[in-house]
Amino acid sequence: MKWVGLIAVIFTGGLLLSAMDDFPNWGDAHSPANASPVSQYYIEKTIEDSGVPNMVTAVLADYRGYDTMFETVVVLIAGIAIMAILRVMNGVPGGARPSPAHEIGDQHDIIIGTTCRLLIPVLQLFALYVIAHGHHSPGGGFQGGVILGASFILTAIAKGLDPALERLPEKRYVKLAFVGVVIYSGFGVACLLLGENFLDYGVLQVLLPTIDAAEARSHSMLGVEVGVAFTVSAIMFAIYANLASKGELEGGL
Amino acid sequence: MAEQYPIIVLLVLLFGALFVGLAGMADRRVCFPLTMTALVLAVMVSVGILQRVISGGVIRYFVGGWSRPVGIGIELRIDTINALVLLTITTVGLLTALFSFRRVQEDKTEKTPLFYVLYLLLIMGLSGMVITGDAFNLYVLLEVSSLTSYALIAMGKSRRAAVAAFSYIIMGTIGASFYLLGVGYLYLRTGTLNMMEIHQAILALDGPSSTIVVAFVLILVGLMIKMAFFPLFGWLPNAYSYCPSSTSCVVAPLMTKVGVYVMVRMMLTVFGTEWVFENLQYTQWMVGIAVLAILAGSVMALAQVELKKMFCYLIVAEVGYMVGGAWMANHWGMVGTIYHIMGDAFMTLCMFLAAGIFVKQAGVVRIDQLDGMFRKMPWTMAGFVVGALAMIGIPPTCGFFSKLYLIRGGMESGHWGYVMALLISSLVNAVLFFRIFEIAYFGKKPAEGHGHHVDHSEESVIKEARPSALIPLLATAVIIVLLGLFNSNLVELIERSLQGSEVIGTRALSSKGGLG
Amino acid sequence: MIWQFDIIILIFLVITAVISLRVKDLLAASMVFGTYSFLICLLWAGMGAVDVAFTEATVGAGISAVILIATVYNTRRDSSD
Amino acid sequence: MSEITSQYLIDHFNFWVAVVLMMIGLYAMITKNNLIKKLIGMSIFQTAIILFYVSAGVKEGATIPILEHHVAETEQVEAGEHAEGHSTTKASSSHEVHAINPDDYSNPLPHVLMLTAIVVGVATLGVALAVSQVIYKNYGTLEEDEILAKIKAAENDG
Amino acid sequence: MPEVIQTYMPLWACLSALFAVVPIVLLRRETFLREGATFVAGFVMLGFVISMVPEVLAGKVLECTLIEITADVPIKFRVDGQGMLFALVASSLWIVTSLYSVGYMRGLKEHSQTRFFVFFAVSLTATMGVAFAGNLLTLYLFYEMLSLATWPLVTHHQDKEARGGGRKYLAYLLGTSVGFALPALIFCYVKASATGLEFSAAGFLASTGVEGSTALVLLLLFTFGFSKAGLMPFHSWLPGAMVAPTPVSALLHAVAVVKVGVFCIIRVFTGVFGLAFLKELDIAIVVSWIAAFTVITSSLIALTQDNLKRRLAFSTIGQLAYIILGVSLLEDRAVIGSMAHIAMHAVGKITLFMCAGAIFVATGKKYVSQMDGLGRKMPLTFVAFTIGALSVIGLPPTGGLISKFYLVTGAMDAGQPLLVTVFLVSTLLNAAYLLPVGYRAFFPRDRQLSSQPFSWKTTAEAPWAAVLPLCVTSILAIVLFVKPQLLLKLASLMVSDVG
Repeated sequence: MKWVGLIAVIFTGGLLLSAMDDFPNWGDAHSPANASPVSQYYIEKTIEDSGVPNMVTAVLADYRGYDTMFETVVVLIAGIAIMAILRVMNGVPGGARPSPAHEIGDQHDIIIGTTCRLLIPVLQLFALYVIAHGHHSPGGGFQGGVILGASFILTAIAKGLDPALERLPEKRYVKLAFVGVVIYSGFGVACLLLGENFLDYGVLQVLLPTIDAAEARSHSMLGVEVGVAFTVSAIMFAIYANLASKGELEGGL
Repeated sequence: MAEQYPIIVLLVLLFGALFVGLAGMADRRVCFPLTMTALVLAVMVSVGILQRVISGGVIRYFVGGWSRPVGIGIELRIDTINALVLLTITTVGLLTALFSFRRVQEDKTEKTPLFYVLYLLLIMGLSGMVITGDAFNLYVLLEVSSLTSYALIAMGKSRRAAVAAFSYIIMGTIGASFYLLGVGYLYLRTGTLNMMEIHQAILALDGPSSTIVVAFVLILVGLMIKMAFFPLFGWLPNAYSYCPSSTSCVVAPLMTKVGVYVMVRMMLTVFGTEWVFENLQYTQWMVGIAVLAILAGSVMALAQVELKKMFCYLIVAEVGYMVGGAWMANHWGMVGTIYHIMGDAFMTLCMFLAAGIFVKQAGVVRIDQLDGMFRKMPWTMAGFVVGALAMIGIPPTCGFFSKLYLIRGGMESGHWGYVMALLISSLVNAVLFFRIFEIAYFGKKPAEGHGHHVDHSEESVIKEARPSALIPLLATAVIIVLLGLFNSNLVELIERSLQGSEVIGTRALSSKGGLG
Repeated sequence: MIWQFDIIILIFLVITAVISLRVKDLLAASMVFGTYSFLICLLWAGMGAVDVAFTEATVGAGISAVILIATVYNTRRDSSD
Repeated sequence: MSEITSQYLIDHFNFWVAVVLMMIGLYAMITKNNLIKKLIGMSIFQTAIILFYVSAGVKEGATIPILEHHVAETEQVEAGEHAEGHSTTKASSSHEVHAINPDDYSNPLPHVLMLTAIVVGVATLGVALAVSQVIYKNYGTLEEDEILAKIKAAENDG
Repeated sequence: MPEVIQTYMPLWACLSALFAVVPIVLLRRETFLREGATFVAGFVMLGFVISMVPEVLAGKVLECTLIEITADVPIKFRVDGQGMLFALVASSLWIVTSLYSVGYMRGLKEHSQTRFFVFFAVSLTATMGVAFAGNLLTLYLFYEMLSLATWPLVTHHQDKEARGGGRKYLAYLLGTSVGFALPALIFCYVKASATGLEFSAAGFLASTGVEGSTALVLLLLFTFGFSKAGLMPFHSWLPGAMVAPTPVSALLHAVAVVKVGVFCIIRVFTGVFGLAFLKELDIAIVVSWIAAFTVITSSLIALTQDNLKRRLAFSTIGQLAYIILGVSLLEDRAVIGSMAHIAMHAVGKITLFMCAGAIFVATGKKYVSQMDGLGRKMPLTFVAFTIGALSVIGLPPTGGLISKFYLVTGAMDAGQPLLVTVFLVSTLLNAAYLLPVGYRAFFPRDRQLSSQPFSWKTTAEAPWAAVLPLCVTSILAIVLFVKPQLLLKLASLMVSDVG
């Protein structure tokens, strides 16, 4: 196997490198990728189209929002998949062998506990900031959602899984995850129902007469980011909770 | 509403999954009706799409309305070939969902909603892959379908299911990553992700570009892993044979076929056949490997004692058929390949449905346990026989006609090795299936079976499958025959699509006519 | 970005990647993998891909490392390679 | 430094390292015996691909793809005026004043794509870890050779 | 060009047997009605066939195009003299055999009779389809259908021997058809799809410029591909398939299956290549010699067989080779002889098989050496046997003489004295292996047996349902000697059609 692997790797590496002299120079602003009308368009017209300074957010949630919707679905699938694979249901014991004795996390340290108590609210606040401020600074639904999920994970690490699950029980996080995707695709369907193509947020201005198309786009982007954050935070916690407890959702690390 | 069909077919499946997830958690009984509703709607919409494409030509749908400049948004692009494959996918999905009815409820009750969510998202991922016109979006949907299939396979009750799923994850990730890397290389050189735009950019390139060649090779290798092409098929037999029946019935017919379809799409639309066949001199190599794939798959299938494993190796051989056909640089080879994508999906479905029924009703895993099946389950066997005849290539099933077109392509382009391999594999299939028939037909001889009183005792032992399992099987058998009977209509559609302006850059496919 | 700095990070990246794959203790490997994620996140921030860097910092260095450790904790810590 | 080194090393150093990392990851995925190690290799492979993409979007001397605040504000005002005139038309009109020079900002598209890729990567990792926990539950080990040996033993028994 | 009539008659003729499957299955409990359904279907089919005879005799061609199943090539039926002759033989003998199988199956209390009759009917549909096929694809389609439909019949006994025989049967038939005939078919499709692969007197390959070794390979692929014709070296499925119940052997291995094989080969000669084109190519002589070899070898093997059915099987191989030899001579009279021999041999051989079956039903004896003196117990059977034997050998007063006469004169026309000798020698061999059976039955070597006085009261014939058909066919063999005109007219129609 080692030899097969080595040969495959050398062959693949050679293949990848063989095209290297055909590459544009590093940092070349006029390489086909950088100078293509597509990326020029994003840089020049984002503001005009939606007034969002962070082009990455604009491209993510608007121009290529279709991709992002499926990206959210991928996250959802990951959570559902882990539950489908690992979750021990029906009260059937998992049959897992007792794990070897570990030192980590067995005792809940007072220092860790206190730190977490101080940290977690800040973390959650920061997560909301990241979600909401994705238009103007790095961040958005994914990053914020992960941080939000991480705050629950931190709870679980510091206090054990059960207290964390009290705050975010299984039924709730599964629902949240689905609702997140519903929010995202709901924005798309709303556009569809108003007679435009899927995810064409501009048309949503008819719902709020005081705004124009660009603003409608901007607000819709925030909306879908919130949907993303719902799914991502719920699923990140779900992944951790299942993996840490071998699918039993008890005990944990 | 009709112009929104391309997105609606996906949304129906997506919302089906979401509702199953939300409502199914509360009440498990709504899962199945919701799933069926979503799939029936999806089939209806795909029929609508097909009609629209046939009458009105290519559908271009710009998600978010970002149509100009092309490539800033994501485009869904449906020509006749996509529409046919889309219809195949949704139909297979519907039939298998029906088949899964009791099974899932009996298997893992608590996980029923999860199963259906994953199932619908798998069908959605595959459908999305087929209709998208964006190279990166294809990757995302590829991952959607891969992740769901990993999970569905790992849900198998067999101890080995998890091991099989793990190696599938590793191989599948390598494949998908290669595809992603290939798209990256393409992007580096062309600056766009829209398939048509990439094609234009490749045409506009001055001089050969090693980046594009490497991109093509990477995408090809990635897809070869995904479609289990020789010699990268090691993950397939375990993954498909240890998963639950209702999973194998949807994964086995669709995953590899969609892989082949994406390869064909890459060759036709993204790179263009002129570039693929004239710039790269890979034709001989690829057809050669396809021959090896066919022979290896057939020989390995002969050596199997387990029913599902045998079918898995037959899939490997069938993938060889299609890759060889696509790479012959020949009109009829391509037509045969596209036709075979559809035909083989239903043939494989038929095989796995029958295998699922055998496992369920009679606990049959190995071929030699099949004795007396003709008497015990005549209807199941009837459906199975039709599928088997199609695999062998007996007219008027679709298997015969795809072989006819593929062999014609092979003869016209002078790939005699491929023609031979196809015939040998037909013979091997004949041996395989008649071995099964023989066992299933003879069974144990009735002790004193004389006169017509035997007829009564024969019926008393019938242990036929439930209608929810039988209907999909028989429907598949009917579809197999219908695909065969109406193959000229289908081929006409495919030809029109290949020759017309729908699929660009097919001029390099040598035209119809005499032997080359 | 200062290219020397860039190159140093790249070299460290390769080193951490190799270490995380060679260390026999899986917990240590997961930790080193977290370091790797952090380094690559720095690199991206340097290259102007702030959103990617942010995501990698939360997902790669955060969640990935945590779920790896969770799995290691639930299975075995030692490995043969 | 000679031209060749400059062309092959400096100009493409990121690509070089990306390829090296990819190969490290790929090699680990194929040859490592421990399933967790395989998955770490997988993650390295995926991040290396992301590195590759991001490197493709870099522009020398360009800044992050977020418009500076004052530029953004002036633009927004202009865009607002513009939108008042043609409230329904989208972006296709010619905008006379180009205060934004595309060369000043990194290419945002690869970043967007790679956000997706990162998320896909962690999703795959999570599923794979779940599967490996099931494997551990079934076979009591995560070493590939031991698992295969146990499978073979089970096959010989039954 | 002969006048063409569009009609669905050939389709109905073909499907009438298939429709019989439904009542047969539905009436599976009522054996009497079930068999009645078989008979009704038989007569309906014969009715359809006969109703088309006058038009065919008037030199018209009946056509019916179903769906265009692949690009350019439809599923098409076409009734000409050749097909009509074959259809007539097959459909009329089906009725006889049905009657016989009722007697046989009931006599032996066989199991799974419903299945037997179902597949029997399906086989007949396939046979009709081959007879009326209008193009090569349709021909191939029904050819394969026949192979599959007869497999359950061959393996009817479901024991080890049947399993082995069935395996061999399928291996040979499917192996050759997929391995040889299918590539040849696809080659034709590639070359001449514009002609729709339709059989025509001039041959659709004639205009495609196939020549030399390619043409020879193609011809051999077809000849061996349709291995139901039992040409050596692909003959050994035929003796193996004799494990089937005798009615199956009788109808399928004396009439339907093997004759479908030779009929296909004749179609290839006359419709695909065209006699004129073959003459021009000068390649058919290869087939002639293969056939000649088969004739002599199989006759010699038949001499050594003690099992009566096996002996008859080898005899069949020889007789089939006669037919192929005849058509490969490319002479008008030889071709007429070939076609006529299909009918003559069918009538003769079916008589012989039914006699063998009747003997088995009545006495359980399978071997020639056991049949000493049986003639006194079963006089009717053995008289019929002798008449059948005479017909197969080609002696008066039986129809076999006529077809053999045409074959021999055709060989002379072709200027092949060596082949004439082959015909004559094989006739002697035929006599040597067939006549002793009847002789020993009536004049046993054991004096004790022969000294017993004959009396009708001591006879122990098989059930009437088994004896009646063989009497009918033996009388038919004599009738065909006296009145062969219809057959000859149909056979020569096709030559004039060809010429």
